[in-house]
Amino acid sequence: MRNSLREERFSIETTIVNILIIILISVGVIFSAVTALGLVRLPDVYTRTHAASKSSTLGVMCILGGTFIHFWLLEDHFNPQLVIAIAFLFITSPVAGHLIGRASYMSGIPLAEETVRDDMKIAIEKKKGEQK
Amino acid sequence: MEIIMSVVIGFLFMAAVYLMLSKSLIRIIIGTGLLSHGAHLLILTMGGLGGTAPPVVADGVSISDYVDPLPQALILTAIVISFAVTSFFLVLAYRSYQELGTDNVNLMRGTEDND
Amino acid sequence: MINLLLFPVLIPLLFAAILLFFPKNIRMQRTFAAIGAGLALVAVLFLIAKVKTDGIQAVTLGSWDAPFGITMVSDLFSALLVLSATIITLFIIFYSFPTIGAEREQSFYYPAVLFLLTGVNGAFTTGDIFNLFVFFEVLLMSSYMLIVHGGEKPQLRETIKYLLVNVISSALFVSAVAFLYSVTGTLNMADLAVKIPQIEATGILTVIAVMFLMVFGFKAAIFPLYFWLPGAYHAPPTPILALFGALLTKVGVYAIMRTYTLFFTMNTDFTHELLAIIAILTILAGCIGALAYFDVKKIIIYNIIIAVGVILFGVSQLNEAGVDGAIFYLIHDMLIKAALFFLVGIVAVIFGTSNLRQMGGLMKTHPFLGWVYLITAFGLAGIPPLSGFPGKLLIVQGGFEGPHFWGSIVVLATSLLVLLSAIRIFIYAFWGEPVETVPLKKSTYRQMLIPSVLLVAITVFIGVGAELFMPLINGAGEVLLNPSIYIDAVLKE
Amino acid sequence: MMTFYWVSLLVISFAFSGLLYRLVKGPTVADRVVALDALGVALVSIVALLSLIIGTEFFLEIILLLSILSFIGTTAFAKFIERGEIFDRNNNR
Amino acid sequence: MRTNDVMLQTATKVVTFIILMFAVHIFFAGHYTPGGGFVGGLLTASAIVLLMLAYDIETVKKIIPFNYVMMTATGLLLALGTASASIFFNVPFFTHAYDYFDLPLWGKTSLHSAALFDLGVYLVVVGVTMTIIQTIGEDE
Amino acid sequence: MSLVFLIFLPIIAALFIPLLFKKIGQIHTGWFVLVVPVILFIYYATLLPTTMDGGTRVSEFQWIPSLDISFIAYLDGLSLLFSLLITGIGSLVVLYSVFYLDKKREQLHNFYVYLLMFMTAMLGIVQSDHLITLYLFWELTSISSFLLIGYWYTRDRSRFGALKSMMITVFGGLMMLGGFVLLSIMGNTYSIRELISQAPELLGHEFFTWALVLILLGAFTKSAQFPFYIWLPDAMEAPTPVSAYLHSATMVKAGLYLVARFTPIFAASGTWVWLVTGIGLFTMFWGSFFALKQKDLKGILAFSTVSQLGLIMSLLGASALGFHVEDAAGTVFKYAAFAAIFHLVNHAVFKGSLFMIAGIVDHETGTRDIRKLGGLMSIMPISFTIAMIGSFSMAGIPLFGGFLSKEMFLTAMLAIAEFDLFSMDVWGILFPVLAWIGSVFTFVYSFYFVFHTFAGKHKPEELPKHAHEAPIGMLVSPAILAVSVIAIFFIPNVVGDWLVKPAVLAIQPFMYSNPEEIDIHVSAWHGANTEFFMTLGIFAIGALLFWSFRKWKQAYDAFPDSVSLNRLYDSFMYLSDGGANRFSAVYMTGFIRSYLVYMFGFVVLIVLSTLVITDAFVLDLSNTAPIGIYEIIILIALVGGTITILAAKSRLTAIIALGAVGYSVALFFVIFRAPDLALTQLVIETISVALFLLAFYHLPKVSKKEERMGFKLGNAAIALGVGITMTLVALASHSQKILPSISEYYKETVYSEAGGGNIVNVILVDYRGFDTLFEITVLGIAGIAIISMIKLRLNKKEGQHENK
Repeated sequence: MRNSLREERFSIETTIVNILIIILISVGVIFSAVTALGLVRLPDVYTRTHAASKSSTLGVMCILGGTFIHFWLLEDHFNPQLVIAIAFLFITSPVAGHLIGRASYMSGIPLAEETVRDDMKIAIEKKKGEQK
Repeated sequence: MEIIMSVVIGFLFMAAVYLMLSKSLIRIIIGTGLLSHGAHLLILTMGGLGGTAPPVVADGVSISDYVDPLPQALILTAIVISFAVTSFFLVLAYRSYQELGTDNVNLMRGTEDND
Repeated sequence: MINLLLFPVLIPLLFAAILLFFPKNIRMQRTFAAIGAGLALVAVLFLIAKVKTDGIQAVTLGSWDAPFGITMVSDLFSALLVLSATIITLFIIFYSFPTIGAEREQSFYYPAVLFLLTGVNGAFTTGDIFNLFVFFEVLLMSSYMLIVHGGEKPQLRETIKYLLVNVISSALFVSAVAFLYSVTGTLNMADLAVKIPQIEATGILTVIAVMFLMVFGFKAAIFPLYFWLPGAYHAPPTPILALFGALLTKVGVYAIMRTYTLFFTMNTDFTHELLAIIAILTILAGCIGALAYFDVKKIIIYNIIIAVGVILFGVSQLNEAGVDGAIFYLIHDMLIKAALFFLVGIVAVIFGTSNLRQMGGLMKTHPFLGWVYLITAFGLAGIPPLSGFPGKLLIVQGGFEGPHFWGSIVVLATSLLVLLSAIRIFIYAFWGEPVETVPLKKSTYRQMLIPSVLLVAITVFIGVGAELFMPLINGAGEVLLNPSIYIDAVLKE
Repeated sequence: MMTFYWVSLLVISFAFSGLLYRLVKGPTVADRVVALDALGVALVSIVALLSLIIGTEFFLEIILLLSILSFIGTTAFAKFIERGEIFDRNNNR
Repeated sequence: MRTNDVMLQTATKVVTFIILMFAVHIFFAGHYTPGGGFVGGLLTASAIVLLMLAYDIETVKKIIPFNYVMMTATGLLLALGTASASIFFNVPFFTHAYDYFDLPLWGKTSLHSAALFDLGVYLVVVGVTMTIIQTIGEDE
Repeated sequence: MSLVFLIFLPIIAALFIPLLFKKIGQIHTGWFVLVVPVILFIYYATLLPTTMDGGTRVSEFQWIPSLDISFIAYLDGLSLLFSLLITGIGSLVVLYSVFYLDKKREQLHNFYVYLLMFMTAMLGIVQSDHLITLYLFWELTSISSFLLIGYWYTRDRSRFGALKSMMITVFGGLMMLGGFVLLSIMGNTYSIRELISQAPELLGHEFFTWALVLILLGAFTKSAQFPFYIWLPDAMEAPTPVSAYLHSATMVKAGLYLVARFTPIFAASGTWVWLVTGIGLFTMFWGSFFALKQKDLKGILAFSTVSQLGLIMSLLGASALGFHVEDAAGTVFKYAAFAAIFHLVNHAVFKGSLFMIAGIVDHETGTRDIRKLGGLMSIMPISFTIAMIGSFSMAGIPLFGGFLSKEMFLTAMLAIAEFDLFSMDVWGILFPVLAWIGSVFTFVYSFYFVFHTFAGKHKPEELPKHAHEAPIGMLVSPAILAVSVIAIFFIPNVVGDWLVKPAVLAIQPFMYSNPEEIDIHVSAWHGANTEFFMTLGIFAIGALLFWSFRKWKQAYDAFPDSVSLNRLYDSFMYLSDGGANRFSAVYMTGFIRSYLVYMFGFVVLIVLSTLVITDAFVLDLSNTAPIGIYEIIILIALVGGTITILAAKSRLTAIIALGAVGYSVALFFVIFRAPDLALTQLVIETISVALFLLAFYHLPKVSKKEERMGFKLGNAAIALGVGITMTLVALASHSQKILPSISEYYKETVYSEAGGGNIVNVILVDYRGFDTLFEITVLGIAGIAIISMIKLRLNKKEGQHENK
């Protein structure tokens, strides 16, 4: 009932907003799909972490942005939690990715055969040398 | 949908029972977890999956097509209780391993010393 | 006071919560626990007086009318059970002072006991099937805590089994409630009693009734769902064992009695016949166990199972004698089991073991204990004029009047086996050549003996003065046999 | 518009099953944790789309909650993999 | 080898604040929108858990010096007390009261005794969850 | 004085015994005790004239009026006779015990308390008109007998005998209770008098035969009839005064009393006659035959008691035949009841004296083994005389009371043989034959008892003690009894008029209305009829057998111990502990898996069969929600997660998969519009996973050892059964949603009356807030449970039985 009233009055704006939402969500969905692809196809845990933490964060932020705009502009419901959620994901995802990566390395999971460089190894040995 | 849900619930119960019959305590505890999932979904299914609106009434407006709120309230209570039991069970497993040195329930027979 | 019937549930809860604030102060723990149970006892006495004069008490919590809110109902049956449970708990608290040990007392022992009482009283009082589940969980959670309290090896081992079985039964309970809700659309017991007769498709209701029987059967330890019980009850120390033996299975029995008289009466030919068969098998299975072990605790533990069978057999007859007998026997059994556990607890302490073969000659050193035990044993076997007799007589009569002639014969014949198992303890522990005993402080012995003797005195009084209780028992049985009284009181039409 | 949401949901669901494959397959525990983390994030997307489809704002709370939980969960798993325990009694010792 | 948790700790400072705010919000929103004391309590607990993950148990104990058992007991008493208030008016147990008030600054607010009950739930949940996690975490 | 309170006089007196024993140690407690039976005896004797006129006395005390249970003391001829026996012989036994039991060494307070308790119980049995209180006293006799047999409780034989007697008599008592309850259901009353008055109506009732058999079980066990007699020989472990009192004169006669009392109710049934007469007669033969195998003096007496009880029992059975013939008062069956009662009196008198003598022999020589005894005639002349009187009376020799009743017994048995009801004409001839053989052996063992003890060669070297005559006080009681034995022979009709005839009236109430109508005159000589020649035969053959006893003694070895009834009891007792233990060990394995298999198997079996039997399965597809694609996807995730758990080799995988399942469930909650549930499920799931990880840090790796394939298949079958059950019941329940849910009410009132918007939350804190209050209680308990579990660790060594 409320929707229909509003749609009549701001039909052009609505269309624009809808296009915005479609763009945001499409981008988000594509990134998410890429994440999945990455997680399935990439060879070792480190590369998969890469896929999971970066593209998926971006993907979900876009989708949340779209949702936020939908509710804010179309349904007139300003939802601060969505904003906070976006900020939250922005802060935490990289940290989480970092933690998993480091944990995997520390627990001795081997790198993929294609790996060319291992800086961490050098750093750790250096530190160990210092401790001795 | 209810038909499919019933089958899935049966499947959950089956998996839970299978796990509970194994000898590893961990698998048993996981089995109890599955069992409570099955039971909760069962309440939901038995309440009917029909409604289209969450059971939240906005300012004086009433829509007739809310889903049945009562099963949800029951599930909520059941979830909390099974959480309490699961935590207890986990700690129990942990303590038993400390004292008895095994997580194999077949080794926890209990000797019938006084017969 | 329309809330009077809630007091036996709320007072223990209140005191248990208060006790959480100072776990290390043993003196305060003891005092508050005793006061809590004592106040609850006072409340129940008032409640019984009120129920006796004014009829069934019902309160719709939160002022929401009956089928919608939760209703707590106190008829004579539930009030009597609440009374027995509270008395027993009070005695167990006293018995715990000398026996349970300072470490346990400082680790939330008394709060757990009071929480258990809350759960038990609540389960006896509630008029809502899902609320019954919640109260079951309260008492189960406290029982988990108590059974493992102290963390000895057998305790841990048996708690796993106990917990697992009860988790399963809880899941089944929730499922059964879900099925019931699906078919009838309500959770209030009185409302169920109104709605179930309106349903013509009794088939599915019978299935649900059987499921509930299984669910409560897990708790009540019916055949063949009792396997968890002997081991689990054997593990904890005596006061906890007494608490369990007296109260826990009885809640299951109560639930079966309530549901099978109030609303699952649509297909009695099937359900109650099944109940009678299961009851008889339970008695037999219990007898085998009671005779099989030479362990004082185990013998009494298996007697719990026998009693459950006897009571359920009475209920399954669904006639006045059977139901009255079941109620009488239920109350008798709660008290006498607690008393017996107290006594064998003392015996076990004196000998430092619960193995019957390593005992003997206690009659020389502790004759008084011997006599008290003997009286209790005869009471257990249903020898008149002790408390087991009127109940058993009525149950047997109910069986003869109903269709279960052979069931009554089995009940009678197994009384002999009950007697044998109980007398065996007397013959081995009290008679025979004296063996070496563990030195025990006189004051400790007296502290253990006094609550035991008082409890035995109560059971003897119930038997000898049965006339004083029969009006109450009859009143309780009347409600069970005429569900309309209950329904009218709850739905207030 | 609805069709678009539906299609999006479908795509994410497929992505979701891809992540599930990784969760099931492993091969190392770390892989599974990564998958679980990504699953949490994908769940957030699914819930967002679902609330668009159902047209109710009541699920939006879940979004923030999910992201919080997914973060805590991942952190806990990471610490578990790395140190074998989750909490340190005292870091300074 | 010990690794430092600088990155985690820095993020935690911000994130914990967000979680706590959200927990309070969800607690108060409970009566009208999804949420309530239970979820609020669990969220609060998870915020503390996050702190424990990032720092260590001793430090967190110093920051939040609660005895969680007492918190549980307080919550229980609060919930029980709220429900029992009706006993003194001789109306059925658990009968709630609510009314709308005009508070300065706040505007028109509904005060519902159910909120107090919910606070009890909240305290119990936080208390128990933290009790469990802390005791297991501290055990050697 | 109210009769009913007199019953309780002994037990009330018993309360003071321990006090007297402790305070006044120098006087033998027995003297105080003696007062009680003497007073009672005198009082009951004053009632004799009442019953001789056919009068009765009734006195009632209500115990549980709601259940219609009361103590009713009803004194008619039969009751009074028994009451006199109980108090009379009781007095003599107490007197005897004063000398028999040493006041310093024995726990006299216990002994006399038991004895007085028994006296009350026995008076209660014979005077109760109420079935339930009769049963009460009945069990009380079993208990006091148990305590008395186990009086020297450190001896193994005593404990064994005590338990045996209690098991058998309590078993009978319980069966009898069953019969009583059946009777009360049939007649709608507990009063024996009222039941007797409606005896003809009871006859056709479906429970009639059952009640009969059950009550007879009670009587037979108590009166040591075949095959239940086995407890009686073992009961001889009791002190001799007890054997004299309980196990010959009174308690064992309770069964006879019961049969006599219920004859008017059951006599109309042929089963009754057959069972009572047949079992009685066979017992008589069996007991007399095996009495000769015994080596123990008291053992011989025990078997002789069994035999004599059988004799009386068969007479009571024969008396029931009086109900089956026209004009019974004119037939010879009228003698049967008279003879039964008469012999009962005789037996009480002579057996009491014989037991006392056996006790004296034991007391003075230190042994009761008949192989070691002999030649005591000259050392203990008075004892010998008394023993001879008793034995001759038992053997049925003229000049002693036993002769008269033996003659009447033979008469009655001969009459049965000629009687042609219930096809007795075919088997009837067996009755006099068995009776005669039994009598012969009775003759032999009577002689065996007295002459092997007192005649022959004295063997002082085999006796533990130097034998000498007993103190005079100990001889008083048996002497009184011996005198009575002779007196009865000379004044049988006085005894008959005063005691026997009023009792016969109670057994055969339809035949007479007054004791005086009973037209029986006992005389020692009644012509040279069949009975007379039979008696002569008994003497001749008996004497022959006795003299040649040494030669045919070996014949008893043909009866091996292994097939005896005692063995049956022993193997029952073995079954009840060792056997039960083994049996129980078969299924009480201690493995949680076995228990779960039983339980799940049972639940599945019962629920599924109920589903089939009640035809409850209905599938209705109309009322279902539509199926969406994304729901299917989540379903696949859920199922996939579950399968991962099942297949998981590493526990971490299993936990993560469990998390995934939990999250899928949360998604279901989202889809099915349950935001609160979704929120809670998500948080709980996360915290649970964290807890899993916390606890698992300490747990070992999942062991690599695989379970056996058979186990796995069994598990899978059970699991599948549970799954199928749940699915089927769920489908059936959903398809039969018959009544509307109560939740419409919540939707309507949540805003207006509860002042909230979120229905689920309002239900939780308001409509069903009570649930929530206790739900958080559960949480709270879990919290303290976990703390105490982790913090409290008691060491097993110091703690199990708290004996510090």
